[in-house]
Amino acid sequence: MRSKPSITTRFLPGLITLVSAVVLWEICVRLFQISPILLPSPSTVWVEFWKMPSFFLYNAGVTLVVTLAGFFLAAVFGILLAVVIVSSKTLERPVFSALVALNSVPKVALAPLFVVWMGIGPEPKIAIAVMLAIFAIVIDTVLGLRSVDPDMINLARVGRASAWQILTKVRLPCALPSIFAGLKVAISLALIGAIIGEFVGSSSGLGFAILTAQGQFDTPGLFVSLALLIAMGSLLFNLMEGIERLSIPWHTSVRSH
Amino acid sequence: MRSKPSITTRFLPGLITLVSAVVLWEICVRLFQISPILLPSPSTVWVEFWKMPSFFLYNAGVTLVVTLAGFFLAAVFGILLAVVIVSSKTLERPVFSALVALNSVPKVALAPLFVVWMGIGPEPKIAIAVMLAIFAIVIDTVLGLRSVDPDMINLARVGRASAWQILTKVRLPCALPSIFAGLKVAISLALIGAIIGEFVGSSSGLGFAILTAQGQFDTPGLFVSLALLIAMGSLLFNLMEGIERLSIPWHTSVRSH
Amino acid sequence: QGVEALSARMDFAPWGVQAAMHLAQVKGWFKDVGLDVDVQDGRGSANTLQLVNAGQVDVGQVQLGLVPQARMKSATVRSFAGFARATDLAAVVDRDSDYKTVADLKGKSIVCFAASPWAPFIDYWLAQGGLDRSTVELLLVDPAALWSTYTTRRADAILSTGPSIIPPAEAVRPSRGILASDAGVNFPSYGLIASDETIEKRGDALKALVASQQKAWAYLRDGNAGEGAEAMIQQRPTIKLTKEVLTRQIELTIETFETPATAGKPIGWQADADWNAALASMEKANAIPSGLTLSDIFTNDFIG
Amino acid sequence: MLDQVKDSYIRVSGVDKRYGGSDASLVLQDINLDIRKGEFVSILGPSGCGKSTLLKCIAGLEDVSNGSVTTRGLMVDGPPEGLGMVFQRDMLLDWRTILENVLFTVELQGKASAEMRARASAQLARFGLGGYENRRPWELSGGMRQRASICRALLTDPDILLMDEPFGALDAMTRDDLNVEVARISHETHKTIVFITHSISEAVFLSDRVVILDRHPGRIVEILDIDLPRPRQLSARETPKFGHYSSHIRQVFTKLGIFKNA
Amino acid sequence: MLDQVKDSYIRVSGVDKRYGGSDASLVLQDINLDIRKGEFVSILGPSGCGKSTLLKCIAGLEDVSNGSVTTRGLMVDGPPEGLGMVFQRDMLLDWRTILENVLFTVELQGKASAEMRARASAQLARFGLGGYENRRPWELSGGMRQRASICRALLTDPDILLMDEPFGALDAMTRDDLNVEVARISHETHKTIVFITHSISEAVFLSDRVVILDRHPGRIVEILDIDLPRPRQLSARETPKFGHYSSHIRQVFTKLGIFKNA
Ligand SMILES: Nc1ncnc2c1ncn2[C@@H]1O[C@H](COP(=O)(O)OP(=O)(O)OP(=O)(O)O)[C@@H](O)[C@H]1O
Ligand SMILES: Nc1ncnc2c1ncn2[C@@H]1O[C@H](COP(=O)(O)OP(=O)(O)OP(=O)(O)O)[C@@H](O)[C@H]1O
Ligand SMILES: Cc1ncc(C[n+]2csc(CCO)c2C)c(N)n1
Ligand SMILES: [Mg+2]
Ligand SMILES: [Mg+2]
Repeated sequence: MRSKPSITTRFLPGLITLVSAVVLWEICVRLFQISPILLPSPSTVWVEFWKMPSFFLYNAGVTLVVTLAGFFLAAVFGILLAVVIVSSKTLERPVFSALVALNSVPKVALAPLFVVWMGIGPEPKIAIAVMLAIFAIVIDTVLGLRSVDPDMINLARVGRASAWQILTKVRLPCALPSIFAGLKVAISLALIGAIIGEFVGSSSGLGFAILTAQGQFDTPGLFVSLALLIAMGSLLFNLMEGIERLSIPWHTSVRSH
Repeated sequence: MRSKPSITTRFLPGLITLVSAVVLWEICVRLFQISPILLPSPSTVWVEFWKMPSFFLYNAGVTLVVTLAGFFLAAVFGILLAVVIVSSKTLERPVFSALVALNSVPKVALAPLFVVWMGIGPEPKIAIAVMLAIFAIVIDTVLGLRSVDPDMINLARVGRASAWQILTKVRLPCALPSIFAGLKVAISLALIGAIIGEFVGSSSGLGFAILTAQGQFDTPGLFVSLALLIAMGSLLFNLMEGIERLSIPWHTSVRSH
Repeated sequence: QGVEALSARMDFAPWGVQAAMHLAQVKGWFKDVGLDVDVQDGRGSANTLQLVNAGQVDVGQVQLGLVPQARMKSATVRSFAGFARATDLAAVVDRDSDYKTVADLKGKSIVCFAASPWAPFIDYWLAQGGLDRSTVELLLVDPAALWSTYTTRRADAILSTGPSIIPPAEAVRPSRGILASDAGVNFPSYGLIASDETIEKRGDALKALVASQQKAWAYLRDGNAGEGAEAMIQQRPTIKLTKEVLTRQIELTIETFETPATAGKPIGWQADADWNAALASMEKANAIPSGLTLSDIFTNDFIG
Repeated sequence: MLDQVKDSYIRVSGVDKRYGGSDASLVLQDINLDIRKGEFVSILGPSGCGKSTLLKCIAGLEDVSNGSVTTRGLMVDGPPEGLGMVFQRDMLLDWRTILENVLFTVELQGKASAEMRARASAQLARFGLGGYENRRPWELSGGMRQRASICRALLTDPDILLMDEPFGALDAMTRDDLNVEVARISHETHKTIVFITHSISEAVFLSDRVVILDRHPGRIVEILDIDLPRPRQLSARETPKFGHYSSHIRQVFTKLGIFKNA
Repeated sequence: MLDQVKDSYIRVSGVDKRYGGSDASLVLQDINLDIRKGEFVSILGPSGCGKSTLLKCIAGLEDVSNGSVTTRGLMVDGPPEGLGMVFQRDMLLDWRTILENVLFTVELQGKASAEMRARASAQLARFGLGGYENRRPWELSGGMRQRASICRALLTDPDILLMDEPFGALDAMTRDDLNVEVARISHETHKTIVFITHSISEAVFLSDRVVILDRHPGRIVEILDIDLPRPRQLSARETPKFGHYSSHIRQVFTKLGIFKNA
């Protein structure tokens, strides 16, 4: 019975939150005279950004590319693995066990080994982004694929649908809402993965910018990178939500919302 | 139409995979004579563990406690936040925006701030575990809470259910399968969060053991910690799956599986 | 005669110890010796050593004291030049505090990072002052958190290197170092490493690199530290480097160049005596077992 | 006007209903209906004419686009007290056993008790579901599910009962039995009942009045008073008066040209 | 034996069915049924007796616990070719429009084409759903959804058609119309049709044979040949013979004591 919210009403509250958080932060920093080396004020961060806008934007771009590549690969392989898990009784446990094992290893610990094995190109960063993002996609897709009403499968079987058709025409569409939940979690994790990768070995990207800023005790510079990360993360997440809305207008979670 | 798999058939394939992976790895390392500083063989790792079993087990215990504490808090607050998001149109966007922003910041980058704010007790570790794990729970719980058939809500409304009753007696039970998907992702992330927390500042736990090993080129020692992490992660995940099976035997994803 | 490509990875984010590399780059001294050197920032000496060992980079500039440990763990890297031949590891404390020796830190908090070259020596070092982990508060934090922990006075001392920490601390917490060697921890500092394979096959390139570095360090030593700082700032325009800090770091680094055993020898030349002393203190600290051969650790073959 | 409101237990006045925005087509148009306390009103109409929508408007589950609905003189803007509803789909909760499903509404109202459980079990048995108390919804056939959902609505003993094709999935004999049961309940407990059905004879048999709807948009074409003595036996269906009512309704529908030229 | 198999288009022999493990109670017991090509067989029985289960066994959607099912002489162990089915629940896919839903099975079989779309549209119009092609399932009423699902089953023009209470949610008039439509289809296309219904008159009107089931466990109590001339008009329902068949079935059910002492 709710009417559809317009773009403004959708994003205004978020924006207001953001702005008030920033203002509050500025006031606190000034009031308590917090040293900029500990916590710089938003205005300091803003000024810092405009000292080298192209540097920050370039590095943000580098991180964005790694994030998207990692996310994309995680989406493709994650959904693929979920399909394998759901389709094959034989492969289910092995694949799942391997995945859980892989996911239990903190990538931060593995990252140095990755660099040792793969060098310092974009590959280890993408690999880390993929590894971090893929798990949520697999788990959510598996849930989605398994939550199909058995009679819907029966409907397709009566139409003599092939296993492939049951997958693409019944299971996957049914699983889309779950898949999107996984993708929304994954896009954030891919971003974090990219940064972790850049921490370990890279000479560009926001992860690199953060590290060098840390090395110089340049807290304002560090915060510029963090702010850009927040902006990027929010943008990517909202983008995913938009795609979700366009892709599954038929689902209760979108309809009733 | 499938019969219920016994415990053995459930875990045997996973175990077989594990064992064959380990054997393959041993063979490769021996065949290509890979130096243990690059990639130690499983037998080396095994021997390494038995040099100081109590050291490793103690640190694993420390990490386990932090992980469980973080996971528990993330579950409680994650489900709570999801409920807030679904219940309140006013709070929805602000809470969501804040959460997405928080989730976009790599916790590793915040390390210096964490140590300064919270010292190096267990608090920052638990905080990082919570921050890493909570997002998946919120996203999946929100999906679950929103996917309820509108007529089920109507049924409860006709019974003049309070908002609280609609939540606890309709929305939450309906959302359980999704919530469990979130929890399964979260338990892994809580473990990773605990390790990251220990990286940031700690003198015990597997994260600490990993760092120490890294600093001393003790790759076998590093791998003992990683192996323990894998064991812990797999155990926790399978535990969650078990709880899921017991909690939602009625759901298609469990029934048909 | 073409130029030969060579990748050289530093220890950490840019700081004074790396000045000779950047200066050689700016002055064209690499080109002069027929090299095209790619100078990379690093993520810690240990990490750089791993990368050299794995063949991902050709040369590393790291804390050489790590080499014996790595060698024990079956790494195949050796040092082929040692510049900062005296120990620079130090416990950095407030300049006007009255801490003079390890023993003075009783009951105080000390911060370090777990993967630090300091880590294996901490217990031995504490023991020299009659202390142990129960009589001091030892905080092990991420390298990134090291600095803020010290400057916000959450710790009374920071276990690091004097030349890297003291200059930037000047502005926020004026400090001085208590050298690790005062308590018998003799730990050779910065120099260049390469894998056995590189040393065997690319001797000419390494020789050329050493030559360029000797020239650069000599130039810096002769009152031109400021130019080194400028070279770094020029090479790393996006990083907020401070000339004064860098200059001071370079100067302090150069102060660690001479040991009695290397007096009069060329820059980068390493003495058996220094290494024997180093190995002895490492053995005492249980960081390595005995029986390492010096030729596995370093070579002077490329010092011209 | 006020008197009328007081007189009528459920009052639907001038109700229009559209789904979606104001550009959507009308589903219900100018529905006016006064239902007295204790009355049994059936709603008959072609598939898709808006019967379920009307029932949801009365229950306060859908907002009306125009006009108003009152129950017991109070404006409806949410489900009123003492109202029970059987939905067209059975709406059993998968995570509850059949017995727990039947107890659902009672539980919501804090009235669950050992006695209630016993009553629920008895209710189930009366509806042919004895022995299925601890089964799960998916283990039941369509008709069994529907019966369970009727049990749920009856258990709270609501004052107003809205039933949306409650017997659609039941066989003729079971349906007859339940018709008798509903007639008994209506007669004995003086519940006000609004009943949607597709069966003309069921409507005539049960009702005090039959509301006939047409579609596109859904509107009332006739309200027929059924003047048959109560209590009614199944044999009442063989009386001429019954036949007269039935064929009258049939004629109305035929005149409306239901279906063929939809 | 072999001749019989050849003779019967669908053959159910000695079928028992239990859900779950072997300890579960019998749902169907010793069902034997031979259906000839082109025959129209209705299945009548009380709610929960196992009609849907039997249909699913014939469709190859449920394994039988005992006995066997063959279609066209071939053992059924999965849905056979050229079979269409209307499920008891409408099973429309929310992510498809109504037209796309109707085209679903056709699409599976790679037969989707512009011509098929046109046929689907025409089919929908014939079932009173013209103009709803581009709506989504949740925008339709229960009866409309059911009709859409019938359209879907018919569109592939199956040789064998299994229908599980296809008209349960339809009003009397629409139901009459569709009865005529189904009778026409059966007569003209010689489809073999197995039809589950709760309406005795519907069963008699449509069928060559009516199978009467009893429950606990589900078993055949009688197979009644309906010897009425074809094609049948709705007026056939007023003939004495029709009345005879209907009241015979009613008697059988009454004798079985359906429902009251379930
Ligand atoms: N959620 C909805 N969104 C849009 N249109 C709807 C919605 N629900 C119902 N309609 C439309 O409203 C009309 C009436 O629907 P309703 O369910 O009230 O019919 P009905 O009389 O109960 O039919 P039936 O006997 O088939 O159940 C139909 O044309 C339907 O398409
Ligand atoms: N999935 C299942 N698991 C366990 N029992 C089941 C299952 N499906 C059906 N049953 C049982 O099988 C019996 C027959 O069910 P079925 O759906 O075949 O009945 P039906 O004759 O179609 O009834 P209706 O007319 O109400 O649709 C019922 O007693 C039911 O409880
Ligand atoms: C053993 C050891 N510990 C800490 C540092 C610290 N450090 C490395 S780079 C850098 C930035 C200086 O501008 C700092 C503080 C070191 N070099 N060596
Ligand atoms: Mg309806
Ligand atoms: Mg059925």
